[in-house]
Amino acid sequence: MQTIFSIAVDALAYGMVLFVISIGLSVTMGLMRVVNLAHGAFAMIGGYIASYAAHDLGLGYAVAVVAAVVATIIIAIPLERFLYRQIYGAPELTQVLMTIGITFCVIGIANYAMGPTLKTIPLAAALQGSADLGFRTIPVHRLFVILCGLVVAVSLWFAIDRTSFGVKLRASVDDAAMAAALGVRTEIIYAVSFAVAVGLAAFGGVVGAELLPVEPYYALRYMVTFLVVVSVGGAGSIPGALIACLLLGAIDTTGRYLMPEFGEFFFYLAVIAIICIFPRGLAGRAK
Amino acid sequence: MSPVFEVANLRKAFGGLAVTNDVSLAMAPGDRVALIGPNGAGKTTFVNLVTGNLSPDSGEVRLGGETVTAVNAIGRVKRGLVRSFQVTRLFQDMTPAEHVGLAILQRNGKTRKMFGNFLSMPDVMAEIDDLLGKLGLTPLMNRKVSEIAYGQQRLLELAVALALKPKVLLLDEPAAGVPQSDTGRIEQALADLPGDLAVLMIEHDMDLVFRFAKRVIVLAAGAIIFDGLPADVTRNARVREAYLGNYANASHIA
Amino acid sequence: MALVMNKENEGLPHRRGFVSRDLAGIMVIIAVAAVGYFAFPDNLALLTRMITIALLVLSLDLVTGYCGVATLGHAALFGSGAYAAGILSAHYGVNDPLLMLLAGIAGGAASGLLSGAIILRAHGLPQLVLSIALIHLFHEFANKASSWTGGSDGLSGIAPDPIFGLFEFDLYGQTAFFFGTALLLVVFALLRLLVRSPFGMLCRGIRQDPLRIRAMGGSPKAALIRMYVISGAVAGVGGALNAISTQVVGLDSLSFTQSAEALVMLVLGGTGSLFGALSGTIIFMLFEDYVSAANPFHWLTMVGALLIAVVLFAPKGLYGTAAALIVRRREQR
Amino acid sequence: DTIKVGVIGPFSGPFALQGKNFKAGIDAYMAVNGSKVGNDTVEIVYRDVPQADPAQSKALAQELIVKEKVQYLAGFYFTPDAMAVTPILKQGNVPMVVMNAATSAIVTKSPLVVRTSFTTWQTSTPIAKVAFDAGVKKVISVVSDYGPGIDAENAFKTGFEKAGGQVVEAIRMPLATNDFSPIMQRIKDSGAEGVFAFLPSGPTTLGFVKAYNENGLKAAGIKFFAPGDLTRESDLPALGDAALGIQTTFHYAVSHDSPENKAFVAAATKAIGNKAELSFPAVSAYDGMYVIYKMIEATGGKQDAEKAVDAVKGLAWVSPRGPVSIDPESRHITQNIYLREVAKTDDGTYINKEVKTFEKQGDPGLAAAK
Amino acid sequence: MPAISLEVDNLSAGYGPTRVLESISFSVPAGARLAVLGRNGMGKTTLLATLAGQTRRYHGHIRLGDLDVTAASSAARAHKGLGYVPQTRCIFPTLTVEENLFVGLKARPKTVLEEAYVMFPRLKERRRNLGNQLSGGEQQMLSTARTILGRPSVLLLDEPLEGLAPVICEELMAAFAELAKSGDMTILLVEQRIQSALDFADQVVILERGRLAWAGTPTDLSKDHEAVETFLGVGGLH
Ligand SMILES: Nc1ncnc2c1ncn2[C@@H]1O[C@H](COP(=O)(O)OP(=O)(O)OP(=O)(O)O)[C@@H](O)[C@H]1O
Ligand SMILES: Nc1ncnc2c1ncn2[C@@H]1O[C@H](COP(=O)(O)OP(=O)(O)OP(=O)(O)O)[C@@H](O)[C@H]1O
Ligand SMILES: CC(C)C[C@H](N)C(=O)O
Ligand SMILES: [Mg+2]
Ligand SMILES: [Mg+2]
Repeated sequence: MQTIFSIAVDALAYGMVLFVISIGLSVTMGLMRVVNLAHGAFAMIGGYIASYAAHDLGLGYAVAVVAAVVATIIIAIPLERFLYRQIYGAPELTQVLMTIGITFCVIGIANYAMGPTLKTIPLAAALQGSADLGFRTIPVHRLFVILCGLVVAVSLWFAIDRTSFGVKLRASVDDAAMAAALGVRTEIIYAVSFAVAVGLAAFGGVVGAELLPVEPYYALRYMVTFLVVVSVGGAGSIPGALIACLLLGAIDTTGRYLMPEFGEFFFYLAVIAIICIFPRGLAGRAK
Repeated sequence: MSPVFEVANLRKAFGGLAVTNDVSLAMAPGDRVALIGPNGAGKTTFVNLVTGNLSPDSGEVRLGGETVTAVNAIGRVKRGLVRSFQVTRLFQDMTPAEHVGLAILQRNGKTRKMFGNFLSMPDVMAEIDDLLGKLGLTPLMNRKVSEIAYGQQRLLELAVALALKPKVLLLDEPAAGVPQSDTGRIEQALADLPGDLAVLMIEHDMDLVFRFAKRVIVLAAGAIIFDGLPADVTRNARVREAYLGNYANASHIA
Repeated sequence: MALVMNKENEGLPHRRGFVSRDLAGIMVIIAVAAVGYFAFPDNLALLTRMITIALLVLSLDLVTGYCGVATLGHAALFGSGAYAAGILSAHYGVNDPLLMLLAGIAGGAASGLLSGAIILRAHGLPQLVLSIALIHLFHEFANKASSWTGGSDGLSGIAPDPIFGLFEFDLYGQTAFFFGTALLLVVFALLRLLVRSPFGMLCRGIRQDPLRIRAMGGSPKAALIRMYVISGAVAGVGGALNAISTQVVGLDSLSFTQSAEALVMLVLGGTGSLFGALSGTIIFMLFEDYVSAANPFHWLTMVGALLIAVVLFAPKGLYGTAAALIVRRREQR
Repeated sequence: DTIKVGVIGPFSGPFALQGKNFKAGIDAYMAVNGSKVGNDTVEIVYRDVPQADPAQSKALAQELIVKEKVQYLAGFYFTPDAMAVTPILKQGNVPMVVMNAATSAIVTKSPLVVRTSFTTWQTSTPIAKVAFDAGVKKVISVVSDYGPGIDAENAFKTGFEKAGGQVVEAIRMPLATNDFSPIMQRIKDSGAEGVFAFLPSGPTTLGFVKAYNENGLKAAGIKFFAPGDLTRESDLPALGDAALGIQTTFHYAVSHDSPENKAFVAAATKAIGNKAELSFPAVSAYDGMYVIYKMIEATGGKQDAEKAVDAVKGLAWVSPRGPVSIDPESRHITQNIYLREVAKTDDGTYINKEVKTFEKQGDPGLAAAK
Repeated sequence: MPAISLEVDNLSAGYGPTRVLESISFSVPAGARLAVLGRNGMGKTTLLATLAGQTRRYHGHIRLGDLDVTAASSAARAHKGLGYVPQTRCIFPTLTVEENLFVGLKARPKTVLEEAYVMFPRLKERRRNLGNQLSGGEQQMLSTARTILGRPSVLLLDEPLEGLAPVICEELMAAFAELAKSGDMTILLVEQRIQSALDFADQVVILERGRLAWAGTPTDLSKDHEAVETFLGVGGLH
């Protein structure tokens, strides 16, 4: 019994980490319809900046997180302006090509600038150590990530479903030309959404770094994971992404506990089963 | 004559909205029926149910006496039930010639052939030429669909349906977006259809409806409220109120 | 004055154009192979490798370019072919290259059937993810079945006999190169016929609007699965050639990386055209080979820059954009 | 004349750090010993195989032999890459010096293969004795599910059971595991007193070690044993305090205390640029170059693979890692394996501190395969 | 002489390399109702799309009131008072009816959605449905309502009657006439039902192969049988 609880806690924590790291991709991919394989690259940039701020500049954890998010967005602005703007509405494969190209460049540059070794982000004192849940202990940091995940989920859902910005964003994505003809300044909408997505990527990269450590190949290593959880949830759906992360987190965790040697099989079989049953993802809407 | 096409007690609801509410009708070979009704009455839905693109909540569809309710859309096409789409659905980077060619090959069961080409099949080419010529599309036959105007795409939509040589043809607003100058071509094409073909046409252009139809069915809120001769429909008060408006007053009916 | 109606008297399309392009295509392949042979006589192994990958990319083009199936798992077909050919030789001692080739084709086609049956259950992004899941399963399976596949150490002990008992697969790679070129020519010629056959046209239609095809009485699913099997056979030819020419099969041949790389090459050249697939492969691999030899530590950055540049300046892929330019030139005359 | 040596390794991609170490070791050797052997000048030609890719490895090897006319092949980080090249050595008349690939069987694939690195069997066997001597009788083995991991599992199990201990469970987990919490739960539930782990050096080791601490295994007194891949020097700064006290056995620690090693580290640091990036592949490359130089000497610069290999059979010298020799039978390196413990030095850096030496260890893996 | 609200000067435009419109010039006074006629594929849609800023322009000028909007983006033109109802309707498929309308509001308060519902009660019934679940006619209503909600001063209508029931067509044409009169709205109407168009308009232009082939009043046109025959291909009007 205790073991079951224990696994459940691990599953929840892992699912939430997945959620925080990949939700930004759900925004770019589901809402802006850009298959942004460079999502991990932005997460990684965030991680590097936070690591640099905390290690080399000696800033506190909170400051480092904010600095990482802000700086990553600043780095992303010219990329949006000159590269991403060219591929909005382009065929998926073109987007894949461009964003893989960006990823490669970011990896190369990170490797050159930061070296090939692992980078860590020292946690704030309050997030270190473990909390006692009664039947087991759990790293405080994981609780923090769970909280972050919930906050991000609720605020994103609100922004997209309930605000006029959200409506305009979805309209621009459905038919940019028509939205513009109705007076929606699509470039601004896109730029802001992109900034949000990149900010979320950076945030996820930083708070998830305990599990997915920052190194130059981060961007490629976890690309598939991000892509999978977002699509299983149904790209663009915040609740869908949340459910998918929790579900896949649970399957992965239990699978790894019960039969670690078949861990991959469980995970990917589950992915195939879910998509065969829900061909548009768990919460995907018809196009 | 026994009906080639029959629907019995068809029902379909989306959420709480009954879009098709106990519809039954039958068509004999050679029928020319117009299905009219207010926007959102359920006409397109009816076509989707009949063709198997949607599955009904209850009811039956019969083709040539055989119940096809359980047959999928493809099977129904193969049994001679063909439709056109209200919003054109064409292959953007293929040419009209290829569209019609593909339809003919599909009809002949030749699309499994992995060698050869329709350009080398004189019979197919002749048929393409003939069909596109009738609809005035010959000059455009080798242009990509994405480059031809919407009205011409509508004509091509019809050409594709005709190329399948159906027994029952369902046309969803074939003339919408086609200018008056060209509706003539559509009418001519319809007039040239084999006499034993049953045609059901949805259309909001009443001039065309009255020139074409030998029988008019009016659908409102998912139910048939009128089924009879064109001459009678303009006199039906319910139809006038729900659908025709002042059209009935004008002396359009020749 | 280029008003659109000025083409009114255009007659029926002509076949001559196609046939002459086929011949041209074959001539081009032969010419490129000859240039490769004489320019890099000491580097035939690399050229052979290019041919194997070209077969994979061609096979990918069949489903992605012609049928619109998004897949990042196509190496499953390639790898299955490679393992089928390799296992035949390493475990059963059947070393005839032609038999190994047949095994590769069968293996590729079988896994094409399996992949197709699964991948075709979704569209767009979920489809892409299905393919990713599938390639991971294949990879994991091959890793687990190490008594057959050698696992992560690779399947070694493949020893193909000389072709027709005459031409040995030697260190200089001549035999492998000519064998590969011959295979590529045959495959290319067959595919040219295929893509504009009635079946090929049906597939193009399916790519654009499967629902329309259904309304015409065609079954997209059945057609796509057939195409997947054909594609598997082509990838299997590539896989078998890989096993025969390198005499090892590694897990990488059924990896996500290999699949993704193939897709990148295809899009780089231009989807939906056999020449696009070929040129994408050649350009990417030459670029990779050249840059990684010149500066291994930074080649990734440069490849990235190449991909970005292609999207910016040749959005239809290198071949696709060039072809479009030529067509436009011709039209303006 | 110029004698070319072709080196194949991962110089880009996720394993670029390993390739960088190859290059650092080679550069260091040539900086110390010059690039001349007799009248011949040694020239290195690098070829990049970013990830395990035997087909590419073979194509490049062929190119090196046919086009670049190299007389020696060296490098090979991954086993399949090395395996792929063995069939052409004879025809190419080229010896191959393996500078990393750690599966025992490689040397059996061709008589022209010499290995100056280690095998996973070699480094994982002694730790079994360490564990048993530390009073641990029940151990759970946790390894990455691929060739080297399975080798490690078998090596440990064989050694530990021979010593009288019991491996209560053997878990293989996928290489791409991000979250190790469930594994830690398994370890706890198994009732083992110690855990033997093999993960290839790199990012995942960090998560594993952290999970070991954070899930309370360390606190519960479950001891941790591993071969040295898990505490590669370049990963240590990231592992930080979490790794303190972890015991590993390995053939080389950058902190090894000997004049040979001091000289090597100085030269290799200069070559690699940043001492923190230096780790085990560098020393294998350094020694590999030693072997190649010896071969060149023995053949007088002429291309004669057989003679070259014969010349180094039984060769013994003092490497930066300690005294080593080439076993004439297997052509694999016989060397000391050290028990090390992760420690923090006065200047705040982390090292693998050698605490015990197992002398003259051969490769038990080959024997096990028979 | 009323102020000019839309002026087109020597405009050429098309798609990529294909030029469709050739040197078109005309001007429309404020409050006018201009019918744009022409056979299939003659460039009517292209003309409206170019005015709305959606196709490639090669040269020429477009003025909206006193402003030169030639270089302005589509969105900027919308904010300057241009409203466009495209022929293909362009409903946002994943937005609900209400959200679709909302996009057209520009800065107006949400409460004015009622205006649209008064004009098309059908939309109110379906307001929670997604755009792609609507019937063809409902989509047409939504497209028109959405643009009108933005209170444009110049309204471009591309075949707004297509797919609508006759009774709705009548109501809609009456509503357009009302808007033009009371709302000081200038309307450009492309319509295949020539009679409806002529009943509505006070000016007519005819496009023939991308050029302006004829201009005048509806009365002129009904007298000019030759023009009707050659440009519209219909044998006389009734
Ligand atoms: N998938 C769906 N979900 C919910 N409602 C739907 C769906 N499809 C259609 N409807 C609704 O059902 C009703 C009937 O639609 P249908 O398309 O059949 O109308 P129609 O008679 O063809 O109208 P029109 O003449 O405007 O084309 C409409 O009100 C439409 O909004
Ligand atoms: N995207 C496009 N690319 C190239 N040419 C196009 C494109 N769209 C339209 N055309 C061409 O421009 C010409 C004018 O088309 P347009 O749609 O403006 O005609 P229209 O007068 O609105 O016709 P309709 O009455 O059928 O709607 C047509 O000949 C068409 O072939
Ligand atoms: C443990 C690693 C150093 C082993 C190496 N990757 C090999 O394939 O042999
Ligand atoms: Mg309809
Ligand atoms: Mg138009």
